[in-house]
Amino acid sequence: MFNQYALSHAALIPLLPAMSFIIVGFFLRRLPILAATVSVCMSLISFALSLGVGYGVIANNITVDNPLIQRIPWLSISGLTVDMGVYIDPISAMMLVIVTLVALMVQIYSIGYMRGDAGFGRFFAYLSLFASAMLGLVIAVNFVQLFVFWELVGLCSYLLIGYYFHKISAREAAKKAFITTRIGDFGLLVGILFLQILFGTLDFQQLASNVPLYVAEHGTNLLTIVALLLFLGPIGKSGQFPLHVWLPDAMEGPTPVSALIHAATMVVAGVYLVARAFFLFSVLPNAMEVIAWIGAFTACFAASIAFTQRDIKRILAYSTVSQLGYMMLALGVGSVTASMFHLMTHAFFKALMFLAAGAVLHGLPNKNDIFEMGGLRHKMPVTFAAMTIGVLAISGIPPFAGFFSKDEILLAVSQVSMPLYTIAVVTSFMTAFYMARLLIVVFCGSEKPDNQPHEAPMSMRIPLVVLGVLAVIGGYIPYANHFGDWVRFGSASHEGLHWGIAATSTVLSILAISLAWYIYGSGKVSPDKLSRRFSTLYKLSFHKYYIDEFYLWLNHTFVDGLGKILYWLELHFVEGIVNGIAGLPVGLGDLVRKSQTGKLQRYGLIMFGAMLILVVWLVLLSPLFKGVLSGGDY
Amino acid sequence: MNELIYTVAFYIFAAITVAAAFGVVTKSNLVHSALLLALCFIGVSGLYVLLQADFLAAVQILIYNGAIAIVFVLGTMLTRRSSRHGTNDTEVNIPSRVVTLVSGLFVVVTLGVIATTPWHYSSGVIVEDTPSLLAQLILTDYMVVMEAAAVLLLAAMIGAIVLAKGVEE
Amino acid sequence: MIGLVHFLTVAAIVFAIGLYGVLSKRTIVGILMSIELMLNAVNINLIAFSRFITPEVLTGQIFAIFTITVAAAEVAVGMAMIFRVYYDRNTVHAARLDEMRW
Amino acid sequence: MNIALLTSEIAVVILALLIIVFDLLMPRQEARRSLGYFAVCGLLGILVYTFNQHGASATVYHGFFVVDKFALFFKQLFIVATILTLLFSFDYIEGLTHNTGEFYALLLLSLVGMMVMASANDLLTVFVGLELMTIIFYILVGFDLRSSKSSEAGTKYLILGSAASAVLLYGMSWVYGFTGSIVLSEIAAHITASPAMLLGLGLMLAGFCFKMSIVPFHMWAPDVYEGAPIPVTAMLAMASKAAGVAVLLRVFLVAFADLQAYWLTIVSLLAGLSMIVGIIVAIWQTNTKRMLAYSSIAQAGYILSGLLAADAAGVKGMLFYAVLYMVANVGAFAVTTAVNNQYGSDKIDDLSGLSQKSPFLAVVMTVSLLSMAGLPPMAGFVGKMYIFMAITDKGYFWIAMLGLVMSMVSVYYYMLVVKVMYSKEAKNQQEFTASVSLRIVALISLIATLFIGIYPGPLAELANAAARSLW
Repeated sequence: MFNQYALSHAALIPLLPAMSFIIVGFFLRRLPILAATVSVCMSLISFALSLGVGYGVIANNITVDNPLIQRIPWLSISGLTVDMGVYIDPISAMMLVIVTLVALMVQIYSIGYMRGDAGFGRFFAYLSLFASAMLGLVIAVNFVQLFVFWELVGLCSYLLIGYYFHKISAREAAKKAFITTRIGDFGLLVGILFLQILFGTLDFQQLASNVPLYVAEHGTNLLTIVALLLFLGPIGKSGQFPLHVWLPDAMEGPTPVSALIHAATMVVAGVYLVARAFFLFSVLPNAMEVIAWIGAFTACFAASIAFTQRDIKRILAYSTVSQLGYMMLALGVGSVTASMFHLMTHAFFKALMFLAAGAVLHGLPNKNDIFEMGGLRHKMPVTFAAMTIGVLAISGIPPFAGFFSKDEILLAVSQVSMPLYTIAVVTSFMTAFYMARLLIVVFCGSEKPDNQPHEAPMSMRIPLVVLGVLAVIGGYIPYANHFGDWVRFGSASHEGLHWGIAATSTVLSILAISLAWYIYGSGKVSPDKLSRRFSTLYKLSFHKYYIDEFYLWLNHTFVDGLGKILYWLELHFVEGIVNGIAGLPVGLGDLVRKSQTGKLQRYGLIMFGAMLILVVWLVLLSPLFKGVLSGGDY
Repeated sequence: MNELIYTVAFYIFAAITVAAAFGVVTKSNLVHSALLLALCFIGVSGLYVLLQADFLAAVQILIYNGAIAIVFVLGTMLTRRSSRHGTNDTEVNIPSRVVTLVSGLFVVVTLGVIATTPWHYSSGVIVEDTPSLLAQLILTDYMVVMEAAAVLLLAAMIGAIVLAKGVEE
Repeated sequence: MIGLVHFLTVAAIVFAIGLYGVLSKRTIVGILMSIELMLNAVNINLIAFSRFITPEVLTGQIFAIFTITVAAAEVAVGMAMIFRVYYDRNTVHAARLDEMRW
Repeated sequence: MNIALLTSEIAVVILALLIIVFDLLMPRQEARRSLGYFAVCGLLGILVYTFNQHGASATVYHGFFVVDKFALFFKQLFIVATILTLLFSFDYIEGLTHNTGEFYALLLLSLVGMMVMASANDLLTVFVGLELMTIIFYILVGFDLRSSKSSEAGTKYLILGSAASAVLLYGMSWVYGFTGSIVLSEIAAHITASPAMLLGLGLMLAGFCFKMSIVPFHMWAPDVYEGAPIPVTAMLAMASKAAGVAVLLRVFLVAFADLQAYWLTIVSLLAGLSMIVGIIVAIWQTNTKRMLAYSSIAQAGYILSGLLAADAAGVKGMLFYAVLYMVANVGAFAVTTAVNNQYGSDKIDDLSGLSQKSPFLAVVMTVSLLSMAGLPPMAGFVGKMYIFMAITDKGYFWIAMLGLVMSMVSVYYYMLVVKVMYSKEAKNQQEFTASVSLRIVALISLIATLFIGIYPGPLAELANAAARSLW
């Protein structure tokens, strides 16, 4: 049957896009139509296979405890054996479906978005390479395979961010992304080396069985350090504080890339890694606590910055950072189910919002500032609908997808720690606020006279519709299929809706959206609108003044002020540190370079001086010499 | 050999060698340095005689004095200038104290090593007829090395000609 | 009694003098001469060891023969190189050879 | 004795002599390129023949000269490096000098020196092989008679190289004096940690480090690499360095293995310093050859760090790394040669716009540089992994960590070069031409780098067998 075929040939899922990369990259670069056709077809087959795998997982009862693993030896030399292979369990099957689906949608979308671009073929080649690398990462059987594809994904990201390489900002952003994530990757690699030393293997399955034994024998101190080193990789890749600085800048890439890589797939690789290595993290309470706090802080921090951003893609970027923080938080409190659930719904609605933003930018070329847009809902109804669904979903308004997953996370957090829960709820409130602000400012209000918006072409509308539907119903699918029974770590832990928490967050979100509407939609800025508002809110008597003032004050001093302060800190402090670390070798190199004077006798002096030190060192080490020096006899 | 003569001869040759070597690096006239270098080589060959390496002593005189020292003198002549004075000065732009320190420390360390190492002296018989034994060894055991050295001399010859000939205008 | 140690001492001193010369002479010719001094020190070492450590197999003397051969080749190439430098820049001062740096 | 074991060396010497003779007999114009092809064909034949020699290890003359898998591995590496270098530099050599015949002959004779070094099993053979290679390199570095940089580089290399040889030789004399032998296995039998022995060891280590351009004995390398003709720079970076590795391994692991406790710390410091200095200074370079020189210093540090494992796994990593380093350098130097043929200089700026003028060469350069940086899926990643895995097993975790940090930094400066190729406008719109043989070499380098990176198994097996034959 098809699902059996898909299961036994799951290796094809990453290989097909790889083939497409080779074909498109080397032969079809100058033939846009063929290039797009080949890429989309390969992605389609890949997606079909992924669905087959997903169905096969359920049909064959493959659970997280008995995964389906195929291996072929890659390096099998004495002392070290590394396999390449396919690791199928519900988590990876879910990831496969998400990645192939979003990749397929983005490729279809790009046909319209990139039409006429000189590098059309190259763009599709990169997209295919990325998809291939990401899928290879998802099905990794060990840390080495995971790391190889992890780096490859980073390279693709670099290439795609810098796609418009004639723009200085794009090149700088690409470089920044690359270097920043390398800092994290370095930690990851060191952690992997440590694991190899401690356990002699890097295979997930073997490690999973060895870790509890090790903990029972040696305790958790060393492993906690190892785990935190490993966690540096996700911090970089998934844009957690303080290595998140690359993600907003990464928006220099084409918008479909932002949707695919910097919202739905690559950035969640870090989350996926933690989930994949959860056998390690889950036994280390201290490491878990660090993950939870970093996640919570990132979520809150990024959301507060998003308040004051004016660039549509930057707002979305910060919201991505914030949502990734949410996922990390869920992992940190021990709920793989909630995290993966949110990962899935987030992929749907965030990709949807990015694509919608792309449609807006497509309709209004060279305009990024949301305050220069406005009133687009009449001219771009489909886009407006898509964005509305996305905003409602991310805000956690029932019955949209985000409501269920966010509720799941809040529930998990509330059972562990009250402070974290508070942060999460506040973040949820802020999220709803700034997303509503985005929606209202861009699509409502009056049209700007010099804008000539037009609706996106058909190829761009189809993905919007598909993702829009998923963002609406995405939350129910898991319920129908007992998501928590499949995607989990340890025993199943899917408890369904908790009404109290759901109600709290929903009410807060609605409040936040109303507030946003109040501030931005009802137009407090112009005096005549302000006076009209007085008449509509007449019945609220004098309190309305108080609230109004409070809101204004809140908006100006707190929201604006805090956001600006944090943004300033981010620009000058966090980035300063990251750039400083990057700049250190440069300065040091200049110093060392100056010793290269061109005078050969200086070179000789250094050489002989080093020789002397070396010789003295060695001779002094000699036991005989030591004996004589201390007055002994030989 | 009488032990006293041996001792005296050693000190004479050693003194010649060291003093001439010292002169080579301190004289400021290149021709003087070259001649002192030749003298130093003679002192060294004297030491070889004392070490019962008569063939090597002859080779030392023939090759070092007959060829290498002459090449130096010739080279000095070819890169001619009006006066020989100051042709072999000590460089002024180097930290001479550091250089002296490095060389001095090196001697100290080496002397310390010489003094503290327990040498495995051999009581074996000293070969009388060194040239024939050397010839035998070079053409049997050390043949690969000999061939390699032959190739080296050929290559050096070709290279020296190419470099010295200069550009064909 | 003159023994191995005395010869080694002479060799060490000559080697250090050569080392000093390499680092301090102004012209390339002077530097090359100093290198010859270092090689001669090595030869004294080798032959002294040959005499006192392995008198019956003469390994050290053979080693010394090859050292002399290599030294001769080095000097030949070295002098040719000095001609080239002199031809190019009309100087044989080592410190003037600093077109390439940093 | 078995003279057949020397066949490959003898064949290379004969090839060199034939080239000199043909050079005299043929009319000048025709001689030039045909001599190069003749050399390449001859070397290919010899390369094929060396595969014949794979078998049990055998020695000539009392174990002074040994032909084992280890020696053959390096000989084949040297021959391949020479062939590829010759192939990409025909045009360059023709423009370089009128003495093309001598150039080819000398290059082949230096190859003989390297091959002797790979097989050398006693200090004297090591020394003569080393000098054969080095003295010819002095000549070759100064071979560009039109350029004053070339003679400057030749002089610097000659003076410092001779001084380093004297140091090495002095060290050898101490080792010989203390142990009474120059054969490596006999030295190992008589070794104790006496002052004379350690003095000799230290001096020899300094001498070898000079040949491998390990910091702080590296000072000559940037200047010499910059001044030398490109094919010579390439050979210095690839083959000469690998030859240094070959003798270092044999001497330190066969003869000095018992004194590990004394030299391991020093080697780890030297390796660490080389990685740091090689990479952070490279960032500042504006000359491609000089940049590659610093990168080669860093790479030498990576290779040397494999010695810390002092076992077959570490040596396997080093051999593996030596090959992938050679392959990556071939690509980089081929592109440098092509650019030099175009503009007549080696500035990194000359690479600008290469992605538009010759996308293929730009890709080759990028892949080569990223491989040296150690980015998967290029070969460099696997090589670094082998070495670091081997040394972390022996507790040299900090070196592995340092290596990773530095490889991260090196990505930065390699990316600077890539950026120049991809995002700067070309200096002029002149058509870019590169000879077919150069393109073939570039393609070989590209395919080999990716192939080794994706499927390292076969080469790793080969390196493993070679490494095991040392014990």
